[in-house]
Parts: sequence; C-alpha cells; structure tokens
Amino acid sequence: MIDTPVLAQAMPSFRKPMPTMLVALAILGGWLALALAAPVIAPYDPDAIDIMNMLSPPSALHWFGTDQVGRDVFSRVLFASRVDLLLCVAGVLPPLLIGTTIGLLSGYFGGVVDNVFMRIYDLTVAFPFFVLVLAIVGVLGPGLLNFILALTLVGWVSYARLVRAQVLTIRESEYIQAAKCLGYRPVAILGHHVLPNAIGPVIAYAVSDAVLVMLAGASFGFLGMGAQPPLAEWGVMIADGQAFVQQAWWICLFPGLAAISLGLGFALLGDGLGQIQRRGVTA
Amino acid sequence: RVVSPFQTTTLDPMRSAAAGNIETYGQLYSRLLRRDAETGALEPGLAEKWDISPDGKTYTFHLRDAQFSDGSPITAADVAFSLERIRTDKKSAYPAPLGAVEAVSAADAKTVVVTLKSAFAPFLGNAEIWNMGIVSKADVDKRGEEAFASVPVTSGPYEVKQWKPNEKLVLEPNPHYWRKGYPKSDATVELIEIASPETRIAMLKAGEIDVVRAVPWAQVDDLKTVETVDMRLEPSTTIYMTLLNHKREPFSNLKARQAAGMAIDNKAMAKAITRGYAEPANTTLPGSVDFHDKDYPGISYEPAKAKELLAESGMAGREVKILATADALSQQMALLIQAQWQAIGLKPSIVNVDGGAWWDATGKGDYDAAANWWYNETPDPDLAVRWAVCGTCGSNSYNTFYENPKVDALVEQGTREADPAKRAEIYKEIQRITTEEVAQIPLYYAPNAVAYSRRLQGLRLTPSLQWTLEETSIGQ
Amino acid sequence: MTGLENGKPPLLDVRDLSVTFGAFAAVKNVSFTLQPGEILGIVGESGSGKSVTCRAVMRLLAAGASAQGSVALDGRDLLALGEDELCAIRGRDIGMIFQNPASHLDPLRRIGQQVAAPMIRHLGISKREGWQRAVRLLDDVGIREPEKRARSYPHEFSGGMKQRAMIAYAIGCQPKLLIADEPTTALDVTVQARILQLLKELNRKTGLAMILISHDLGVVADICSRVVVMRGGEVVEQGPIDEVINRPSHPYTKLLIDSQPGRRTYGTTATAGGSAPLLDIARLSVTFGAGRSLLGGIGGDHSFRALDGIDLTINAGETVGIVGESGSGKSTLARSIVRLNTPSGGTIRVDGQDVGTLAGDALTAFRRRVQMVFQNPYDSLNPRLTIAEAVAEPIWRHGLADRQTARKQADALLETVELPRSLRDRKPRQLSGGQCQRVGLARALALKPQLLIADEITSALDVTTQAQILELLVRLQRERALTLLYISHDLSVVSSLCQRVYVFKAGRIVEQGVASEVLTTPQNPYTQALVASLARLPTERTAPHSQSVSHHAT
Amino acid sequence: MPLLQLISRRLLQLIGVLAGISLVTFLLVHMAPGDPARLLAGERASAESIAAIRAQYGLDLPLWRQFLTYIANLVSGDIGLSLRFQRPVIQLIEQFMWPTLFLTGYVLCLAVPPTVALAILGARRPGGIGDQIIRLVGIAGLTIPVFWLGIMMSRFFGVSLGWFPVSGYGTGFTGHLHHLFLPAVSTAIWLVPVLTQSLRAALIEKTTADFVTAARAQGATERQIFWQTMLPNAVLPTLNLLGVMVAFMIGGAVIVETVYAVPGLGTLMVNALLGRDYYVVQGLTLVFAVSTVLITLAVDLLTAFIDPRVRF
Ligand SMILES: Nc1ncnc2c1ncn2[C@@H]1O[C@H](COP(=O)(O)OP(=O)(O)OP(=O)(O)O)[C@@H](O)[C@H]1O
Ligand SMILES: Nc1ncnc2c1ncn2[C@@H]1O[C@H](COP(=O)(O)OP(=O)(O)OP(=O)(O)O)[C@@H](O)[C@H]1O
Ligand SMILES: [Mg+2]
Ligand SMILES: [Mg+2]
Repeated sequence: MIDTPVLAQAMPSFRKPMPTMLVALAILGGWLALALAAPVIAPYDPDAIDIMNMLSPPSALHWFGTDQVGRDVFSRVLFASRVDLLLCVAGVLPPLLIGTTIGLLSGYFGGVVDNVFMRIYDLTVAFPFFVLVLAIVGVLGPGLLNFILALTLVGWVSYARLVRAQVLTIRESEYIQAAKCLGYRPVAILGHHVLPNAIGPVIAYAVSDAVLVMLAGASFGFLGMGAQPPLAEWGVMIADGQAFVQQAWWICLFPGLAAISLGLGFALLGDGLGQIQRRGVTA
Repeated sequence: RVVSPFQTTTLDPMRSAAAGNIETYGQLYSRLLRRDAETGALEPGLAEKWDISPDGKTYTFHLRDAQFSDGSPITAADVAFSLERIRTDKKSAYPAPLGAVEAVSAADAKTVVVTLKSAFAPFLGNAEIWNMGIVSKADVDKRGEEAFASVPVTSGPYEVKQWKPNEKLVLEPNPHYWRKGYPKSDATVELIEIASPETRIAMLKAGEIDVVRAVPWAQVDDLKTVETVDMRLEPSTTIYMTLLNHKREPFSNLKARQAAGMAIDNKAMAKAITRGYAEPANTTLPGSVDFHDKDYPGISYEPAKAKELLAESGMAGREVKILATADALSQQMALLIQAQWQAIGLKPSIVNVDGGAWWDATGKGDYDAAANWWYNETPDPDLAVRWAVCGTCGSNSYNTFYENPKVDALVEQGTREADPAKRAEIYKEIQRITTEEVAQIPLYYAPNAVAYSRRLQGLRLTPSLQWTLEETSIGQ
Repeated sequence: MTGLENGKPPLLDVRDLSVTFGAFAAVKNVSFTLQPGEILGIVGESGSGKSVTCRAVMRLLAAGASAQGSVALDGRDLLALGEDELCAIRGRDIGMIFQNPASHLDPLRRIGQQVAAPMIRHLGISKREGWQRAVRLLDDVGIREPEKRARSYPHEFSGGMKQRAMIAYAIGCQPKLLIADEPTTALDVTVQARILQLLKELNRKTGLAMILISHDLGVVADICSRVVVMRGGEVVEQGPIDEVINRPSHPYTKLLIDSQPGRRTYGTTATAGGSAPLLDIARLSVTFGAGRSLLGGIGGDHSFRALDGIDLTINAGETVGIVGESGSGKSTLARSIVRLNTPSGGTIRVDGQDVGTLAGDALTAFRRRVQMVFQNPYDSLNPRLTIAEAVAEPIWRHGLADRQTARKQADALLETVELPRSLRDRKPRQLSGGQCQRVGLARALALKPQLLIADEITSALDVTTQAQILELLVRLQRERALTLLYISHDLSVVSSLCQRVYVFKAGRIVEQGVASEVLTTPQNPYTQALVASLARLPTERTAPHSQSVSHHAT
Repeated sequence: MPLLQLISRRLLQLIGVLAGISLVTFLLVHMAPGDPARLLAGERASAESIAAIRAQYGLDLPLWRQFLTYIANLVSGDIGLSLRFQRPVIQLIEQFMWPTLFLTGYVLCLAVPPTVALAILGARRPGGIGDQIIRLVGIAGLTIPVFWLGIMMSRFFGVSLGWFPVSGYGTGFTGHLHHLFLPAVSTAIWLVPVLTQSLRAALIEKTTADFVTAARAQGATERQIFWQTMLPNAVLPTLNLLGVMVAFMIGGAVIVETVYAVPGLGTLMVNALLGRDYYVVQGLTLVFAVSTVLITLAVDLLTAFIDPRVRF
C-alpha cells in the first residue's frame, strides 16, 4: 500500500551525522555480527548439559558461568541473540504494519469503516491476552511462531489507536484536501501524505515495543508460551534463572545485560529516527 | 500466617484431593483417629476407643463427648453420614481409602459400626486420612453445598473466620474443640496463597508471614543463613519420578524403558537439583512408606549399556515428547532428562504446558514422558501402590497405563494380609517387579522444605501434609 | 502624521541586520529606523526577505537561522535581551500580524480566547473582561455577530476572517509598535479599507508606530509616511513615500510602480457567446455544522448556511471573477465545485455531468479537468515534500509521464510561475508566502486542467510578480482555452482580467454581469461600496490622503 | 444532545462487543486442553468422581448447549457460578476488582506527572543536556524487564530495607497506598518512558508550529505556551496510548500482581485460567470488555473536548 518509500520521504536527509544514530547502529550491528558469528565464537554447545558443573561461577573456562543444568551461559547468550533479534523484528513488524494500516483506514475514512475497526479494537483490547495465549498453545501448540502470532493478534491495537488519533487531525488539514482535489487515489493519499506525517509517535512507540516483546515471552512462560526449551532466549533465561539468582547471579545478569544493551540499541535507533523524521519538515 | 503455592478451592473435605485443600481440612475437621505429631503413631481421635472383630471385618468405634464448632454434639449419625458421603457420593473426590468398606452405621448415639467386605489391614490408617473429616449432618442437610462454600460448621481445632477464595483463608480457634487446651495459641491463622516462590521467600524475609511451604531447593542454603528463619527439611512420603507412557512407542517397549532408566543418573540428579537434600530413589514407591525396600539396588546408571539396549529394542532415534510445566524445578528436571536421553540415542523434545493441559495430556496418554512427583497420605503403602503401579485401581498407574496382572493381584493380597512380615514380602515383590519393568523411573525422595519463622514453636508439616497448628505456640 | 521630527530618538533602530539560513543569506545588511508614531511601509519582491526581517526584529526566527546586526527598541537591543524581558515586550510593546493567519492560530482554542489571551496576560484584566474586549475587537475588525463568532474555532473561519482575527489578536494590548505582514491581503476592499482606517485611527490616537508590509503600493501610499523597498534581501531604496513614488531612483522601484494593477489591462479573449456552459451551478446551498459537532450543544445552534441558492454558469474559455466580502462563501463555492464540501442542496454540473454523482474513472477524469488553487498557500502543501516533488506528483500519479519526466516537467512549471530553480528542493516551511502561493498554482497547472479555480492566488504577490502570473494565465487561456474561475478581492485585477463577474455577499449573489460594467457602474449598494473603497495608486501623487470610509462592510 | 447520542450509541455497540467477545472467549477457553473437574477434584481423584462433577456442572453437554445456557443466564443477569469455589462469579470479581482499580489509579497518579514533567524538560530544548539525560534515562527505563525490576525492588525496598511490604493489599486507604507502593512504582517505571517518548516526540513536532510562534509573539512565556498551546496540541496520541495502556492494565497487570501477590483481577484471571474455571474467565472477560469500552469512550470524549475538529 506504500508506493513511495515512505521512510525516504519521512527522513530524507542524512547530511549531518548523528551521534545517537551512530551508537544505535553500532550496537545493533554489533549484535547482528555476534548473532551471525555465534557458532564460531561460542566456546560450547549452547545446549550441552553438564550435571557435574551446575551453577559454577564465571571463570576462565566459562566466562559467564554455567546455569542450573550446567550449560555455558556465555554460549547461550550468544546463541540467544539470534532468537531475540528475530523476535524483536518479527514481534514488532506485523503488529506495526497491521495496526498502522487499520489506524490509517479507520481514521481517514471514518464512518462505517471506523466503527467496524473500533469495535474490533474494543474486542481485542478487552480480550484477555492469557485466554488467547492459552487457546493458541492448546490448539496450535506452544512455540515462538505461535507466540508471535499471539503478539500480533493483540499488539496491533496500540498502533491502530495511536495512528488513528494522528490521522483524525491530519485528515482535516488543507494539504490532504488539496491532495484529494488533485485526484490522488486514497491509497496514494494515505501512503504518501497522511502516513509520513502521522508516523512520528508510532516509531517512538514501536521501539519501546520491541523491547517489551523481547521480554514478553518470559512472562508467559508459565502458560508454556515463548521459546521452548532448550532453545536459548534471553527472556526465558532470566525467568528460569530467577529461582537460582540467590547463589548464581550470573544466570540472570548476563542475559539481562544483553537484553538491555539490545534494547538500548533499538531505543537509540528510535530516537534517531524520530530526530531525522522531524528534520523532514525543516531541512 | 502460612503461605503456600497451593489454592484452597473448597472447604468440603470429601470434594477435593488437591494439595491446597488437604492442608486445610486437617485444621477444620477431626477424624476418628489422629496421628501423634511427634511419633506419627495412630492415636484416638473422635473415637475414644475401638474394637476390631476377630475376622478383621467389623470395626466398632466408641465416640467421645465432642462438639461441633456451633456447640452441637458430634454423634454417631454425623460420623456415619460423613463416611458414607465419602464412600458413595458421586462427587467424592477420593473414595479409594474406603474402598473395602461395605457399610457404615450408627449403633447408638455414641457408637459407629463399620463393616468391611473383607479384612483390610490399612483400614485404621486410612480412617485418619485428611478427607475422612467428620462434618455436621445437620448443617449439611440444612444448608447443603452452600455450607462449605460459605462458612462450614467444623469439628477440628479451627473454624473459618473469613474465606477469600484465591487469596486467603482466615481461621480462628474453635472454642468447642474436643482436645481441651488446644489450639495452644489463640492466634488466628491465615493460609495465604502465593504462586511465585520468590515472592513467598521475600515475604518471609520481610517478616510479613511466618511459614513458607515448598521452598525452592536453590533457596534452602540461603534461608539457612537467615537468623529469624528456621529452615527445616522435614520427612515426607514424596517421591520424584519420571512417568513413562506405556501405551505407545517407544516406552511400550520394555527394553526401551530399561534403557531410558539406565540412561539416567539419578544420584547426580538428586544432588544437582536438591543440592543433596534428597535421597536418590531406588524403587517405584516413596522411601518413607512402610515396607519400603531399602536394600533394593534400584536401576543402575549405565549409559553405555543403555545405548546398547535401546539399539536392541529398535527404538533408537525415536522422538520422545517430554511434558513439562513452567516452574523452575520441572524445567530443570526435563532438561536433564532430555540431555541424558539424547546421549543414548533418543530424540527427546520438551513441550511446555500449564497444569490443566498437563493433566489433560497425561490422562489421554498423549505424551511419552513427564517428570513429576507424588506423595502418600499414610505410612501404609496400600494407597501408594494403588496409585502408582496398579492397572485396575482406577489410576491407570498414574496415567502411565502400566498394567501387570501379577502386580494387581499382589496389591489386593497386600490389603488382606494382617501379618506385617508377610505384607512386607508382598510389597517388596511389588517394588521389585515394577522397578525391574520400569513402570516409572524413580528419581529421588525429597523431604518437605519448609521455612518457619523462629517465633513459632511446635509447628511442623507432617509427612501426610498436615500442619500441627494446634500444637503451635507463638514466642516473641 | 507624526512624521519625521528629527532629534527625537527613534523607536526602532535596525542596523546592518543580516539573516542567514545555513549558507543562504535571506537578508543582507538591512538598516532602517522608525520614529514613534510613524508608519513605515516595506514593499518588495516576493521572497525578498520582508517577512524574515520582521521576524528577526521579534526574534522569532526558525531554529536554523542566525541573525547579525542590531535591533534597538527604545534604545534596548532586542537581539541581546533575556527571555523574560523579551516576553514582557512581545505582545505588549510590539504586536505582530503574521502573513499566514491560518497556520498561526491555535486550532484547539476558540478565537475569542486567543484574542483575549495577550490582554489578560499583559494588562492584568480578568477573563471576563478579556473576553468582552475580544468581542469588541472582533467587531472592530469587521466580523459579523462577534459574540457568536468569538466562540468559533479557527477551522470554522474563512481565510479573511482568520486574518482579521489575527489583527485583533495583535492590537489588543495597544502596543507601541505593530508589525503587520500583509495584513489585508485576503480581505475584500471594504473590509480592507475599514482595517486600514482602524490602524490609522490607532496611529492617530495612541501614537502606534507601524511597519506595514504590503505588495500593494496603493495601500502603502495611502497610510505610510516612509517606505523601504527590498529586493533579493537588500534594501534598494528608502525614503519618504512621495519621493519614492514620484521620483523612484532604483529601476526596480520604477518597475514596481509601473506594474500596479489598473495601469495595465490584460487582453483576454472575448468568449464565443452561446456555447454550452462548462460549469453550471443551480440553486446551490451549503450548510455547516448542523448537529455534527460533538460538543456543539454548548454554543447553541451552530448550524450555519454559508451558501444560499447560488446560480452560476461559466462557458468554456471564459474568465469569470468572483468578488465579495470576506466570509461571503467564495471559498466554500470553490470547494464545493471540487467536492470538498458536500452541498446541502442544488446541483453542480460540469459539461452536463452532475459532479456529486461522479465516481471511479469518471471522477479521476473530472479531477484532471477541474483544478483548484487553495487560498492558503502554505497549508495546502504537504510539509514533508519538496516543492519539486509536490508539483511533479500529480503528473506521474495520473500517469501523464513517468517520474523522471514528471520531475523535468515540474521544473519547467516552477519556472513558468517565476520560481527560481534554486528553490526546487526546499520544503514549504522554507519559503516565503508568495513563493508558496506560486507552488500551489504550478501544482494545479501540472494536470493541464480545463477549468482552473483560483482562490486568491495573487494576494501575497508583489505587483511585478503578480503581473507576470496574470500574464501567464492569460497566455494559458489563449493557448489552451483554459477556463478560469478567479476568486479575488482585488477589484482592479478582476476588472482587467475577467469578462464576467459575480458579486457575493453573505452566501448570495447580489450582482452579476460583464466585468467592466459591474465594476464601473455598480447597481447594488454593496458593489457600489466595494468599488468606492478601492484604494488606487494615484497617477500623480502629492501627498498621502485618506479615503472616507464611512460605510461598514457588514 | 450529540453527547448523549454518542454515549448511547456506544452503549449499544457495547452489547455487540460483549456478545462477540463472550462467544470467542467461550470457544477459546473450551478449546484449550484441560479439565476443570480434574483440577478441582485433585490429582488422586477417581475417574467416577470426575465424571460426576462434570455431569453436575453440565460440562458433559455439547458445547453449543453449554453456550446457550450461559447466554440465557447472562441475559437474565446471572454471570454464573465459579466452578472451583462454588461462589457467584460476580462476588469474586467484586472482591478482586478493588485492588486492581486502586493499583491502576495509583499507577496513573505516579506515572502521569513525571511523564509530563520529563516530556516538557526534554522538549523545551531538544538535543540539550537535559533532554539527553531524560532520553537516556527513559531509554534505560524502557529496557528494564518489568518482572526483573519487580523482584529487585521487592528484595531491596521490601526485604533489605523493610520500607514497604512486598505483598498484599493492606487495609484502609493508607494501607493500600503503602502496600501497593512497590507494585505501582514498578509499573510506573515502565509506563513513564513509553508515554514520555510519545509525548516528547509530539511536543517537539509542535515546537516549530506557526501558532506556537504566534503565541510567542504575543509575549506568552514558555510555560504558558507549553500548557495552553503545545500540550493540548500534542497530547492526543499520548492520551490514546494511555487509554490503551490503562485498558491493558485493568485487564492484566498480571506480572506485577503476581510478583507482589496483589489480590487483583490479574491474579484472579491467571488462577481461573490455570484452574479452567470457565465462568470466572468469561465473567472477567466481560468486565474487561466493559471497562475497555468505557475507557475508549472516555478517551474519545476527551479527544473531542480537546480537539474541536475531531468528529465522531
Ligand atoms: N526557514 C527558512 N529556511 C530557508 N530559507 C528560508 C526560510 N524562510 C524563508 N526563507 C527564504 O528566505 C527568503 C525571504 O523570505 P521572506 O519570507 O522574508 O520573503 P517575503 O519578502 O516575505 O516574500 P513574500 O512577499 O512572498 O511573503 C525567501 O527566498 C525564502 O525562500
Ligand atoms: N468548516 C466550517 N465550519 C463552520 N463554518 C464554516 C466552515 N468553513 C467555512 N465556514 C463559514 O462559512 C462562511 C464562508 O466561508 P468561506 O471560506 O467560503 O468565505 P470566503 O468568501 O472564502 O471568505 P474569504 O474571502 O475571507 O476567504 C464563513 O462565515 C465561515 O465562517
Ligand atoms: Mg512574506
Ligand atoms: Mg476564502
């Protein structure tokens, strides 16, 4: 539905280098590199269990120590980055796209369309996430993919609502009227004129959302949701390590730090994007 | 104030056998007999004394003068009513302990006569189980179900002050309790439900509560160093084991089961998981039940041989679905088992589910293996064998669908035999057969890890999961 | 006139003021002074830096701009003041009327509140008192039913009404200095005359000094005592008004004076009478706000009839003018033709087709044939698109050319509306008012429409540029048989450009006919008033004179 | 008049939403494996007793009949009896509702002022030192896992320092305030950055708006400009986001409620689900639906109140 690169329009100039953007790209690039190179760098098989060596503290052998079943935390953190990077993207993009589209349509066309979408919205927000997760696990089985499905089914509402609020005012502006008058198709108006002007707060929110998604899997672990063992994923590592945190702080700390650093990367990215987006109007 | 992860869902003693309820029934209802908190010996309860007919088929209980919490006397009619309810009411959750009973009748106001179908050695012990609590016939007749849903008339040391389902149950001493001078402390008791172990411990440390049940092993050492906390490991009849599904391949195959058993180093697991607080298990029965065979060597850890056996069985490379719930312990066990089985050539995968789905899947036999635990209410092994290894006792051998006619016959025989020595032989035989056939893979015998505030004296959790609240006094 | 009494310290002293946006110097070494009570006019080419100069005086430049030089008000250098002191001066001592009134009004607050706010702030009066004064001010600037209108929101105002609200907003505190950036561009002459009268009165009574930016030399000559002529960011000439007008020394000034409308006529081709009407409007009515506003109940009945039974026809190739008082429904008519307002009654037919029923391809074809240039040049441009993109977009969207070619055509179009190439990659925010207006025109022309509706397209242009644009329209009309619906308050332009004219008042047509006749021998009293209040630049001037403005526009 | 119309229309729509959501929830919960009777009767319960329980509650009937019965009861105003506790669902919900509402209100009180303060500070001089610090702190706040934070806070403030209780709801208003302090703070710490980001982005966008310049030209101080002009113009997206968040919070402040053992709706929901207590789940879903619709309505009304251009 977006026929011109919206982002290119929303953020046209890279003339000035921006420090936050550079840091963000460095962090994200770094994690991407680590994720790709995980099999090469990781000293151990991330799933290899060593009963005799459980909960051993960080040492020269195990840099980040071992976990409650003797797996090497360092290797797991590395391997988990693959899952988590993917999760951040896959968990945010679908709701973002769906929610933004619905928000645009709903806000722009108003009337019946809006009413229908807003009732679906009410339904979704009111819908207990747990029931959904439970049903999905029950019917489709547990697993990351289904988790992302659940996130998407629920996550779009925030975006839709956010975008709709923006569109409601933008659609009254004269440049949208001018665009109508010029005979642009609604798709073009929405994609090219409304969206770039509405997307600012959405990007800001999407980035915070990425961080939340990363940690959500761990929260729903008790329903059997999220990454399934033994797959390494930071959120699950933290959640599982919680019970052992008294003697083995390293099980929780390192995945936590990893998650925070990746989150930082995303947050800074969002920040930078916001700045560039704003520059779109003036420079 | 006691916290437990388990919920109280009903106050009717016959209606549930779930962990949270078991703990509370003992506080609300007296039974015909009671067990001494210290020694565990059977002692008179509501029944002052009893006679057993020579053929072991008729038990006559003579009741003492006792009153319900509303002050009305506890009569033989109440006792007969209560026991018959447990035995015959459709909604009774756990009628098994009274399986041998033919009829219960009130001979006069103070005498109850129980006739059995045949001699049944564990009967007295069974009559002490938590769900055998005596309820007021008048109250139930008058208010019916509602009585238990709101505030029941009780016969035990406590009565209900307030029940907030899902949150807490507040008890206060029953002034009409028959044991004079008990409860020792007149403090109210709050049974609070909190699912997260971290929160439970945090509350204890913050002094918001006095007792924590089910302390995670990982926290035991830490709590031992806390001054205000008395961290105890109390004997229990709990056994941790791995269920195997005998209904489908690979574990319908004996050699595959044996291979799976040998692949598991349960000594290492016990040490690793419980930090050595639990004993590795050697048979399919809990270690502290009567007639447990201490000397049986158990399944040895021989990974090399396991590999061979598995190859022989033709089940190598089979996929194995290990069910696990999301708590840390279950995860840990599942992971360890998965790794050890992988080493001998199975293809195990872990499937996380919640409790409801767990029961659903095991009940339907839609799984291959699952690590879990259970415990026995009495020291007598009868209920245990019926639960764990008997194919004809309604439990499907704890959903493993293990069935061996010889074992089933032995189970029946065990109850009819009055001579302890002979009974010991029978139960040892059962243990031998079922362990050899790997009905389940025994892992370890775990004590109850309970942390108490030091200001409480005399409180403990008995092996049959009853708090000795009435014996408890509160210090400073 | 308080005039130039030498010896008195100047009220405002601007010295060597330069403003740069990055590498681009928008204002170069501008100096002028203003005595108390004096009215200074600034005229000049569109984009010559007039607005930027005024913003620099108020220290209201955009973030990317930097200003050098000094601006002294009563001897205090404004460029060096602290934020607090500045706040006390802004609005109190200096008032400012912005060029784009639409975007300078807060869309969320009632007009009355906005007008009252500075008075409440600076004069320390109560809210009620502020509101009452606001209503009075709105009345003063010629807004009908001021009590009711004070409750309206900006989006419910017509272009001219917003401008008047802006004026009320600026003069409420009776500042010492008023900077008025094209204060009367979107106003019809009667209201314009009334506003000028009001400003002059303020000047006389309270000694209000003024900087008046205008492209209308007639207005400037009417009320200013001195004038500054700017071009390309520099002051090319300044001096007392008579001198500059009668003896211009700079060639640009000469050109400016010669291009005054009324001094030239545009040879528009006469229509071949009798041809079928291209546009046929019958009994058109438009009603606003009938029970639609959610919280509308508060202000009583909000329903408002903006057009009431309009009949209007335009033949192919004709140029028809619409004049009329501000808020009379001119823009509403234009917007209805292009289907941006839904009529509550009547029909609009283009070539016999009912516009209201068009859909799908027919609608697209209609859009290509009928185009409109919006009254508010700045708001009608997407803030995120460069102007070249904005102009190229309709071309490729309608499949008239691929994007590459569309770009080239856009560049050509920008050139035809007199916009230099160097501006093509700017965003609307970086352009002057007149520049935006021309972008809007270029964009509308991109589709080569048959019927062009032009809503005040030259109001923000200096006369030289205006002349060029009108020239362009005439040429297009000749070459492409362009039909033009020209909405303007500028009678002189309308009379020289249009063949027929309709005069609007309060949503009705009060007079119509051949342009030259209607505007020379008006029949309707309103038209008469309109014509009478036209401020023409006298061919030979000796002294500025004031016109009698006894009648009210309302 | 239009106000009443809008409200009544929404309430009508509410009925549709409720019907839809009841059906979907009903199907989904029943589709999930797990038997309430088993969970109710306990592990060692016999097959017969489980069958008896199922029969008693009509769980053995075909699904559509169960649903019809449920709807019929619903229409007559009865939302059912908890399978587990044998108590009316309404009574349970009423019991668990207050802590959640209190917590939600508490979180709002704790989250909104800092959000506004931080967003102002940040937007006042975008890119300035204050803004950078706020941004970094905000980013850090975003990246901290809520449950991790919850546990750490309960350890530190609850156990080590003993300042605040780590569980429960307390009694009396101050008791509630005291008991819910940590949970409210943990939630707010997560909420504030999300809202601040959104508000700050919108505010910065408005700093360059012409009408802000105009207000400045009238001598309005930065404070006045902020409160009277910029904030109302920028607040709508954030308000909408807040609406979504509050709806989510009422529906499931589960993590916080479990970590701090708050007896609220989230706790009830999780327990009801784990125990497959169908009617409690259904009842809660209805409550969430109603509260969502009410919140949406409130936000929409506020939106229309703030922005006269917006029509519904
Ligand atoms: N924010 C900006 N960034 C870059 N250039 C700008 C900016 N604002 C204005 N300009 C440029 O500065 C020049 C002077 O603009 P200004 O608005 O002062 O013109 P003006 O004399 O008021 O013209 P008009 O009569 O058309 O309003 C123009 O060429 C314009 O493009
Ligand atoms: N959206 C709206 N809601 C309510 N009233 C409106 C709306 N738009 C315009 N009006 C009213 O309709 C009337 C006609 O407005 P219109 O914009 O057509 O005037 P105009 O003739 O173009 O005036 P100007 O010369 O000042 O631009 C005005 O009184 C205006 O207040
Ligand atoms: Mg200008
Ligand atoms: Mg107009």
